Amino acid sequence: MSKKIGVFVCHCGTNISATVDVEKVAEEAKKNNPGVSYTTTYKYMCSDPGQKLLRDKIKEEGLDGVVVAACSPKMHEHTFRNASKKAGMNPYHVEISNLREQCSWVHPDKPTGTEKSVDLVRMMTEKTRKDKSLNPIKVPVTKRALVIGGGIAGIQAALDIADAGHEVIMVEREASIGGHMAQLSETFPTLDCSQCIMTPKMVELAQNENITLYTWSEIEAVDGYLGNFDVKIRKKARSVDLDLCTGCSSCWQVCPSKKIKSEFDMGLGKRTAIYIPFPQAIPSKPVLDREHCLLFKDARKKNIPPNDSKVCRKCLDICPIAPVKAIDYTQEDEIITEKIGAIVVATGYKELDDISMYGEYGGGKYKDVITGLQFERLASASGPSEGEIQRPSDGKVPEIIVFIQCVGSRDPAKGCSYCSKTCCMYTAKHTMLYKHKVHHGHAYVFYIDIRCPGKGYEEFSLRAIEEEGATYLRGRVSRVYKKGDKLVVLGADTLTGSVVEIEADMVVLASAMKAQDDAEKFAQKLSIQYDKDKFFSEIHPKLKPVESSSAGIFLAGTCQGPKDIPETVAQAGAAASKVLALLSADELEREPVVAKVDRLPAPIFSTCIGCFYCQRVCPYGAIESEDIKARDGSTIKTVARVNEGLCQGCGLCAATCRSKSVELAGFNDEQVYAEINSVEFN
Amino acid sequence: MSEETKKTKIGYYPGCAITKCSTSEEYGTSVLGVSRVIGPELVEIDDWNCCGASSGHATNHKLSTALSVRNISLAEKDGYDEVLAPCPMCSQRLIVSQDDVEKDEKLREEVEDAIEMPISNNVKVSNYLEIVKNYSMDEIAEKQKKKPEGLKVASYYGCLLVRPPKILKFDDPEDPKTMDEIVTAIGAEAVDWEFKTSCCGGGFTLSRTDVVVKLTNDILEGAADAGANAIAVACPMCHANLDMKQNNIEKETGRRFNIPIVYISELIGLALGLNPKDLGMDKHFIDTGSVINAFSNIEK
Amino acid sequence: MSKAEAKPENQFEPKIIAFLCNWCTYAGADLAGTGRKEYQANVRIIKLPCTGGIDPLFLIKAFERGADGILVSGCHPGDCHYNSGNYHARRRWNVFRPLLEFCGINPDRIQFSWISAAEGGKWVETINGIVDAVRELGPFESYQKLNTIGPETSGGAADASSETG
Amino acid sequence: MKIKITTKELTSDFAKEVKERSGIDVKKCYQCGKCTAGCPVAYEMDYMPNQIIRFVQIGARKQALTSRTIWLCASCITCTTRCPKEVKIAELMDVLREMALEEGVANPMEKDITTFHEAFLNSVKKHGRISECGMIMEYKRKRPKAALKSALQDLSDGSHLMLKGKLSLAPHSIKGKDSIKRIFEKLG
Repeated sequence: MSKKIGVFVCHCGTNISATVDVEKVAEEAKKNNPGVSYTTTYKYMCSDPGQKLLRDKIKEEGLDGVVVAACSPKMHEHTFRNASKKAGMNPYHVEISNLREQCSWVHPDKPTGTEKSVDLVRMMTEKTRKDKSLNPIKVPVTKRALVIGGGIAGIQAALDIADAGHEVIMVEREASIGGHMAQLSETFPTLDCSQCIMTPKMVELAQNENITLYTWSEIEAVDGYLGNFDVKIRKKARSVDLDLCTGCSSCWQVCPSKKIKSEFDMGLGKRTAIYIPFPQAIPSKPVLDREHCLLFKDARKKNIPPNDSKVCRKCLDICPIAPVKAIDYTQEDEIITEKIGAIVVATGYKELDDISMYGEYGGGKYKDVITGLQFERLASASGPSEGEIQRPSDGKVPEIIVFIQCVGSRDPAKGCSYCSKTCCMYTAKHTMLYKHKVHHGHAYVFYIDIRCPGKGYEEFSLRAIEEEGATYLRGRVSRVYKKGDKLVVLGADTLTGSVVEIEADMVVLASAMKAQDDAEKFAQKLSIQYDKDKFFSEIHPKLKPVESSSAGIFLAGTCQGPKDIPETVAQAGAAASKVLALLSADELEREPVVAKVDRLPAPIFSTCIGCFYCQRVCPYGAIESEDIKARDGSTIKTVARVNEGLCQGCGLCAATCRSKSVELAGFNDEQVYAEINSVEFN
Repeated sequence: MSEETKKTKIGYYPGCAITKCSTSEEYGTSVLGVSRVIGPELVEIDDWNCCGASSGHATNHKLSTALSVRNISLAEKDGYDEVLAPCPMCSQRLIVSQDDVEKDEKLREEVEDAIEMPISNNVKVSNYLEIVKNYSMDEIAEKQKKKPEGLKVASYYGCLLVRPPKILKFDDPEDPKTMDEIVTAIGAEAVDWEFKTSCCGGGFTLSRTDVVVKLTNDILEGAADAGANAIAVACPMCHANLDMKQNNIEKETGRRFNIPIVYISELIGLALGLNPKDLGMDKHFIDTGSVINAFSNIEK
Repeated sequence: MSKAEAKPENQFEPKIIAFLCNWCTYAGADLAGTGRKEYQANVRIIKLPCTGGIDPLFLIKAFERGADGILVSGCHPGDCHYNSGNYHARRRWNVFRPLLEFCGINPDRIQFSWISAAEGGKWVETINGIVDAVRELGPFESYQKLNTIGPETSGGAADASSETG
Repeated sequence: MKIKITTKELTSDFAKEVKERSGIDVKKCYQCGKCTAGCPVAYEMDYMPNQIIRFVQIGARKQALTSRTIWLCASCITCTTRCPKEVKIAELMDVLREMALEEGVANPMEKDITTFHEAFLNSVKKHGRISECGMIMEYKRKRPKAALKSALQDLSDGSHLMLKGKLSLAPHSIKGKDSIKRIFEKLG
């Protein structure tokens, strides 16, 4: 019965061995512990020869339990379990002692680190002693993917998956797909028109038969697990029947509310209440903005159903569709449920647009202090000024324009501590767009560092300086204030050690890329992790860059952190390939870390008393009730049973159970007590 | 009721600059005069000392902290839980010193040893604008007798009322509004301008007059460009620099601003119908007649 | 106290058992390591999938075995990998704390905290905080005394080694 | 200017010394220059505020402590308020001034300013409060040139002040003078 346990202590080069006496740890593991029949140390346990050593020793020494004292189990638990499996041992008899992340890297004093390591190894040895053989659970896979977000990341991922022959559901919360990329005027470092490369992809997506598109829709809830998600989608009331509407444009042409700030134009342009966000929108069918629509305003004021209001029905009246009009004021939100196998999250970023926090720059106070994305709209041929660079305040062409980099970025005091990565490049681009349109104008850029480590990027930013004549000043701006119709910019040039005062006509703030306002809530809906800046976390920064912390949910684009278009597209492709790998299997294996209610021989059958407290606490509805029946069909007792397919292995039921009838595989009471008991106390 | 009255008795720390017979006595006179009409009741802290001002913190941090904290401990001893220091140099030094000893145990011990009193830090130190806003806005509306006509006031806050913002926690450091609200409340026009919190040169009045002349020139120009015909202040140093240096500026640049610089307390006093002379308005360098004459009785 | 300052001789070094959830705090502790953030070495971690799966008896057991302090740490409210596990843990803790007090155990010996996978710094602060606090309280002796009177309940090779300690 | 770095020149870590003394961590500064950009007195300084921080960062002790800049800082705290890295720059100037005085290396070009501070604190030491006349007289006695420079202005300012009864000749002394003296003895 007593196990033969092998302990393998890894040096990790010198990462562990520099501050932990690995030989002593191996030696101590054996001392006073008859269960440990073999110990060794090795330079790199995770290397091929290291894994071979493990396999060989399992066979030679007849080990039926293994402790690898190495890095965090999050790094290589899987590696060592696989290796053991190859050697014919059940992989769930392998435990990892975390000597690197939680010991050698944080305790530089060698005796201290060694003493702790000895403890850590002993804890895992004792746990291993109680390990039981487990087998992976097989689950079927729904061969359909969900892509959340219809920006360039989502579009790329959806197309890649659909082109490989799988069904894709795309959910976009705005009225059209396209995201931020559709708003950009030109793109760096090639200066090709953003919409020219974007719109064909949008059309391709709309026409792809494998893709179902839900715009003006949001994710309501995600349940289930890898391969078998149940996703509830809220189709927000659009007031327009997409099947009937032909996008003829009559309705938004007659709409009398014409002065609503256009979100797509970053508040610089105007739109109607029934509108399409931009001419190339997909679908090219309008949405009715109920907040601003006169009819709905009137209905709210009078507290009557919108259909009873007679204030304005111009859009409905003019709609040429017959016999049933495409406009429907009574439409309500609709919830639809889809079965999904894998999910790509591509929800994008939000530009720091609340620049009022930069009072020293007159943010939010002066109309001619604008953000980078606003400048994109100004420079865009489809923008509010049809591509002419004009001051929002009076339409004047600015002769001196000042760009301030790192607004919100690299600013732990007010904004975010990180670098937004794209601003150096887009500011260089902005100076060029400006110089191309205003030949006699002067562009000044205040920067702290110029960061452009991409292909062709360095050359691009130098072109702005050397060929296009932008003047770069190394320093930050402290204050922008109004003097007559000029904006006085008070900055520094640290290279000459002087204060620089520029009387400018317009100021552009290269504002930071931030996580979406509701990123936190959204992450909680999907049970995925996010970082301190509310960007979604990948599980390994280098080796698993598109995997979220929840199996089957992948990340693409700027929802994971600031990045530019090429990087976004590459990541979207990577996420798509991960989805495809998943969908290519008919069955998936899942970690067998699930709960189980005990079953015993008659006459006890189970120690479960049928209180079903476990059912109340289970977040997944995985606890069912089972009638244990006598031969005559009469019920002897009703007890709890865990549905392995639904159980996610949190252990809530086990901790709640009063009769100790539920155990969580891999973390049962015996194992935990063994760990506690093995700690050496004073 | 009793709790409320207890709350409105506030320890008064005038500081050196605004006591009787000092350079800026009219600030103190008007603050006290106004408080007699609209409250809250101000009682001078017994035996207060100089906070050390800029010379203190510029050359000796511990000394400066001890000098400031001694006054807070005195106020505590007298049983006040709030202290008004109308001079922002004083209020800022007091609050920052409070914060310093709060965060630095060692410093606290040294200071306690030096001032021979315990520090408990339960006293809230307030500037004059805070006191007016928190206690007297309704009273002003109730007891106002006069209203100004055509008075356009640029509210000038200077440095020490708002900076450092993380410690002082008073108003928006880039675009404060409290004084503008008071100005508006008494019926004058608060002009929006750009130099609300620009530095006037502060303590360099004597030692680097040239710096003060340049900085005050910028501020006065900003106020004039915004169309102000008076500048309201709540700081004796701002007042001294803006009021006294207009002559020097004229000598150097040839431009004569002739903008009266008035304390916000004087403006409130005028609105309450107090005698301008009792408010000390005859003690200014730039004649305040235009401001005084802008006020006339409210017809009831 | 926290960093590599010279330790006074014979300073009491408490042993703290930390029950961590796999997703947030355990990953946060890993992140502290990746960032090479130094902290005191008095903590032994027991990893579970979720703080909601911690049976209060685990904590009692740890005290009984001689732990001087205990840390329970999981995901921030709303961030639980299992949606609601940490809320259950919090509720259990609210009931458990008065029970501890009732038993005569100073509740300061147990800390409950939220540390996310991104908060390596907070992990270090929390550990140094609890180690300093428990060091101040001194060794936890009541249960050990009890343990020597009553019959030996726990088994395993660890007992043999604990005699040497 | 040349900054020489040898083991002899740089025996101590200046930045660390400053941090231990004041808690101000200049290593956090990434030299964006926002402090300089917003400094109202920068135009008069021999080194820009960000350069002073740089001196401390790289251990150029002499350059930092002998600069005129530290004396010209008006303590308006605009720099600290706007610093994106929350470096307390204005407060750093206080520390450097203190150190310069302790080491006797304060820049002689700004003697007007140091003498003013001295005269101011002497008055506080004597009376517990400021005696303006006494202070101004001490200042003028010690800095006759400065006095001469602004003699004209004094005539207009000072006499005007006295005329209006605002400049008192008698010192304002407090009861607890002795306790103030003891504070100066312990910390001065």
